[in-house]
Amino acid sequence: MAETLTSSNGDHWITLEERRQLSGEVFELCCTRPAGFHFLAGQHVGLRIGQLERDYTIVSARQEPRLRFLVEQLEAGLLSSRLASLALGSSLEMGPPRGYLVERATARQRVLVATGSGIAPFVSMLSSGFQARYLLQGARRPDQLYYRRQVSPLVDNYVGCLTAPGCLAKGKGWVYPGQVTAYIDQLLPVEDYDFYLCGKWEMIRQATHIIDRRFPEAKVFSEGFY
Amino acid sequence: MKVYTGGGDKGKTSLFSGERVAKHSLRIESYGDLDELNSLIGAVLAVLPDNSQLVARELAQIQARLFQAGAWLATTADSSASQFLDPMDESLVSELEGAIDTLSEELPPLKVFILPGGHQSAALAHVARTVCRRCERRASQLVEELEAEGELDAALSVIAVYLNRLSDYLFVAARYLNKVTATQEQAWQKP
Amino acid sequence: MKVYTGGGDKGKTSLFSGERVAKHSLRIESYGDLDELNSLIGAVLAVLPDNSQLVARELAQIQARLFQAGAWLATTADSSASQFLDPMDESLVSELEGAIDTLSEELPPLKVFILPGGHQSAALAHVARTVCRRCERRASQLVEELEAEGELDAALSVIAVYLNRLSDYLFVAARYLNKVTATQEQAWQKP
Amino acid sequence: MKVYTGGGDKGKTSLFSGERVAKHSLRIESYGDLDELNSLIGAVLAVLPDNSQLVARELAQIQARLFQAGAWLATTADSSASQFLDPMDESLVSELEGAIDTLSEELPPLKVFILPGGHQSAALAHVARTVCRRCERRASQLVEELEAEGELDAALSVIAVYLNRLSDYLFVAARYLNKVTATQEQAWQKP
Ligand code: B12
Ligand code: B12
Ligand code: B12
Ligand SMILES: C[C@H]1O[C@@H](n2cnc3c(N)ncnc32)[C@H](O)[C@@H]1O
Ligand SMILES: C[C@H]1O[C@@H](n2cnc3c(N)ncnc32)[C@H](O)[C@@H]1O
Ligand SMILES: C[C@H]1O[C@@H](n2cnc3c(N)ncnc32)[C@H](O)[C@@H]1O
Ligand SMILES: [Mg+2]
Ligand SMILES: [Mg+2]
Ligand SMILES: [Mg+2]
Repeated sequence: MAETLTSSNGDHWITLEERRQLSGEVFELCCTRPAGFHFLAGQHVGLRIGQLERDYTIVSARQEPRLRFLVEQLEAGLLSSRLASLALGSSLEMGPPRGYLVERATARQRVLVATGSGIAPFVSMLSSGFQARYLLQGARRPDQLYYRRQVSPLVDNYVGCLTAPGCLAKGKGWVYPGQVTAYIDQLLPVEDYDFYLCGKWEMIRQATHIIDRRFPEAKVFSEGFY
Repeated sequence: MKVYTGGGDKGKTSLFSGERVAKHSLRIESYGDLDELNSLIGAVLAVLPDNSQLVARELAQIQARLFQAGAWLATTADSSASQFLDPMDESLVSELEGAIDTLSEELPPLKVFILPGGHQSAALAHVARTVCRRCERRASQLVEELEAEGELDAALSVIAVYLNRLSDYLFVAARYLNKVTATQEQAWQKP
Repeated sequence: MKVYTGGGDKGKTSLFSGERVAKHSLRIESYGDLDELNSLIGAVLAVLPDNSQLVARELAQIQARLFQAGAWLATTADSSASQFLDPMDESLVSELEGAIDTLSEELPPLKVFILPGGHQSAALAHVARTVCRRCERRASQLVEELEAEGELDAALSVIAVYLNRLSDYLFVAARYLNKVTATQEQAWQKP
Repeated sequence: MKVYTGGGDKGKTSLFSGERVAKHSLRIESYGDLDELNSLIGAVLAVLPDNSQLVARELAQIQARLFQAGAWLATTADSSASQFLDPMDESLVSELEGAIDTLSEELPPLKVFILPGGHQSAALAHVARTVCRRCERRASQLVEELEAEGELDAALSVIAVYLNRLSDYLFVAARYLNKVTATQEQAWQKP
């Protein structure tokens, strides 16, 4: 398994076919999928232009004919600004899929927790048929809950955790006004879970400590960034 | 790029298979000591004499094997995470036995204990040997504990045997490094 | 003036707060290992390349901090002896985080494990890193034990976090020492 | 003649007195750590400066004593195997005390802690010192355990005292090695 997913699955050239703006600072790239390219939902790949390389998580489902990536345009992000302006039809170099924030066999219910662009692996996982009891998606404002419409019907319980003041959106039962960590701490019912965490390490750190306290038997899988 | 994540600041940490365990749990002790051994092998490599490229290659290969072993120690039996790991089978033990035999052929037979030391690389190989034996003790304890609970993965038994052989490899390598540096080995003399 | 007093010849020894405890008690293990770590940092310093004065200063500062930590480990909670000790607060952790960030800026980002080794100073920094993690395991065990008995001094929780961060500092320092000595770092390659 | 016998592949091993015990039993831990200490003394010897022949001779003598101690640790009380062993008596302790006193005379008196380090040989002597203290902790634990079971051989109590004094010898030797290499020793400065 490790073999088929990394070493024998070497570098590929892919072509940019479409770019979709998801919010002011986040967009999605749709690219061709090379024949014989395999990945597990939740994995990321390195995208390269010249000397610049960065990891991007695949948001498409395993069975989709195209590869889609979530890109957050960072102020200092050299590659992300290149990707923001790259002409359609251009080629990109893509490394093998990596990472272990992927489906793990379990008898327990799953809780997925994402902040910001950390939603990416869960989009791929849920649209590939992965079962989860909860998805807690955190952001400042509602427009930053990327893929909310696509993923919320795919989980038993979807909660959008919004931190900007005044987000107590009227009548929207799925909104929680506060951080994902506060939700885990105060509202998540005590049951047997496995947690999948993706977002900034600071969120993962806090969430992990709360899980250690409230759900000491839980397994925790995480993938963080700065 | 930061390396610290802070997730372990309260005394618990994660296995590769996802469980949160105390930092002083036996699994963590086991691969923590393995990491110390791996680092000591790095220290041997840093002072290796030029005319021992064979040992250099073997030690680098051993470092890679120790990471392979570490990943297994970080994975509970029957966890789906083990599908991502490279198998730990008896061939790794034979690999080491071959290396021991090859180096031994260059050395005079021994019927006594030798004082650990000599060339700096040999001295550090002896330190690595004893830390390897400490790793073996932790592995042996872990194997016993897991066996009692019916949670022993076969990979761990292979790791214990691998470490047993590795300490013999490091003994022979230490003697070999003294030989190629023309350093006299000292037999233990009773008082 | 003799360094040996013989007071510990029967297996017991004194804490700074005065209690007589077994030499193999957990507190003594904890600061004994800390002393080993401190000595290993001394070994890194002894082979440090000239062009790493920043690391030299930081390591000396860390040695001083480890003595400060050792004194706290030798003092029971609520003992009047603690009035003689310098406080152990979170600012020591931030001090280290700042040092990690500064060194990290000089280094290419990392997404894989690296084989411990390289320049002799880097190799020993890796050994120190793993001994630091052993200290962290003992500290974590001591914190758990004292907490259960309601005898945990807040200084000890800070020490545990400090050690967690220190192992990350030593990792980054090892990489940095390889960089300034133009030593190639080796990524772990799976078989 | 092969060094590996495979007899310990299943986690048990033999004492000199013949009993099969778990590799992680306390006796094996004790002499395993002693072996690590012995190897570290070998590492000190490997980098010893030329003008310290006295220390060189003493360290070699200590290595031999550690083998003598190891054989006793591998022998249960009242076993007929002890007839093959050289006695472990208090004179070994006085031997060390004499060595400490001689080296101390060359050194300025000390009223503070010093940062472990300096010349590479001194730095490694400090590491050996702390590993010696780890050995002392294991020996102290073994003595306590055997005493409780009425199975304590007097040799083991001497070994514990010997290790206590040896750590003081290694402290003084480290200071001495810095002196003869004109390396400044650093007192611990509080923040
Ligand atoms: C077991 C383990 C160890 C073991 C041994 C691993 C082994 N195989 O022998 C030991 C104790 C040696 C170890 C050491 C360290 N580890 Co570690 N380790 C893990 C753990 C639990 C599993 C890794 C593993 O074995 N995967 C299985 C193999 C087959 O996977 P792989 O394909 O090689 O992919 C792994 C690497 O690419 C690695 N990786 C990915 N990104 C990064 C970034 C950095 C900086 C490093 C060092 C590694 C790393 O993680 C991948 C997935 O597990 C993970 C956390 C987790 N639950 O997954 C942390 C983890 C990878 N380790 C981490 C760190 C920080 C370290 C140390 C730097 C700690 C230290 N200060 O000493 C060292 C580095 C040692 C080195 N030489 O490079 C961090 C990396 C954080 C980050 N920035 O991304 C992780 C994610 C834990 C965490 N959340 O803090 N580790
Ligand atoms: C805890 C402790 C340690 C700890 C750590 C201390 C730390 N802060 O991290 C460790 C394990 C590292 C340690 C090591 C050693 N220690 Co110590 N340690 C102590 C202890 C229990 C408390 C010291 C302390 O932390 N005080 C708190 C701080 C804030 O106080 P301070 O203002 O710095 O003042 C201290 C120093 O000046 C020191 N000191 C005073 N005179 C001397 C003389 C010598 C030779 C040394 C090394 C230190 C020393 O003791 C003062 C009061 O505690 C004392 C005994 C006691 N109950 O007080 C022994 C004690 C100071 N240690 C002693 C010895 C011999 C050593 C070692 C040489 C043992 C060895 N062979 O390895 C080493 C030296 C290490 C070094 N690098 O210098 C002896 C000194 C005997 C003497 N001649 O005066 C003492 C008195 C114990 C004893 N009765 O035998 N030690
Ligand atoms: C205790 C012990 C140790 C202890 C310490 C011994 C001490 N005195 O401090 C420690 C942990 C250090 C040790 C280490 C090793 N040991 Co050992 N050890 C033993 C044991 C249990 C008793 C030895 C003893 O102390 N005898 C008492 C003294 C007074 O006897 P002696 O007159 O010196 O005679 C001994 C030596 O000549 C030695 N000896 C004889 N042939 C050989 C061959 C080799 C290669 C070596 C190293 C020694 C050796 O064994 C004699 C009888 O015990 C024996 C097995 C047994 N049950 O007897 C294994 C044994 C001698 N060890 C063995 C080995 C392989 C080693 C190591 C190489 C293991 C390693 N990979 O690290 C190292 C070598 C260390 C060195 N520096 O040379 C093997 C030798 C196999 C062989 N080819 O003959 C034995 C027979 C165990 C076995 N069945 O595998 N050992
Ligand atoms: C050479 C001798 O060392 C002892 N022995 C065997 N394995 C270990 C280990 N991992 N650590 C310490 N000692 C060990 C046994 O007594 C063996 O006979
Ligand atoms: C990098 C990995 O090392 C393990 N880990 C965390 N802290 C320690 C320690 N003090 N000693 C050994 N291993 C540790 C965890 O599994 C972590 O994820
Ligand atoms: C110098 C101080 O070190 C502590 N001490 C005494 N023996 C040991 C040992 N074997 N290991 C660690 N610490 C020890 C005691 O507290 C002593 O006072
Ligand atoms: Mg063996
Ligand atoms: Mg850590
Ligand atoms: Mg003492």
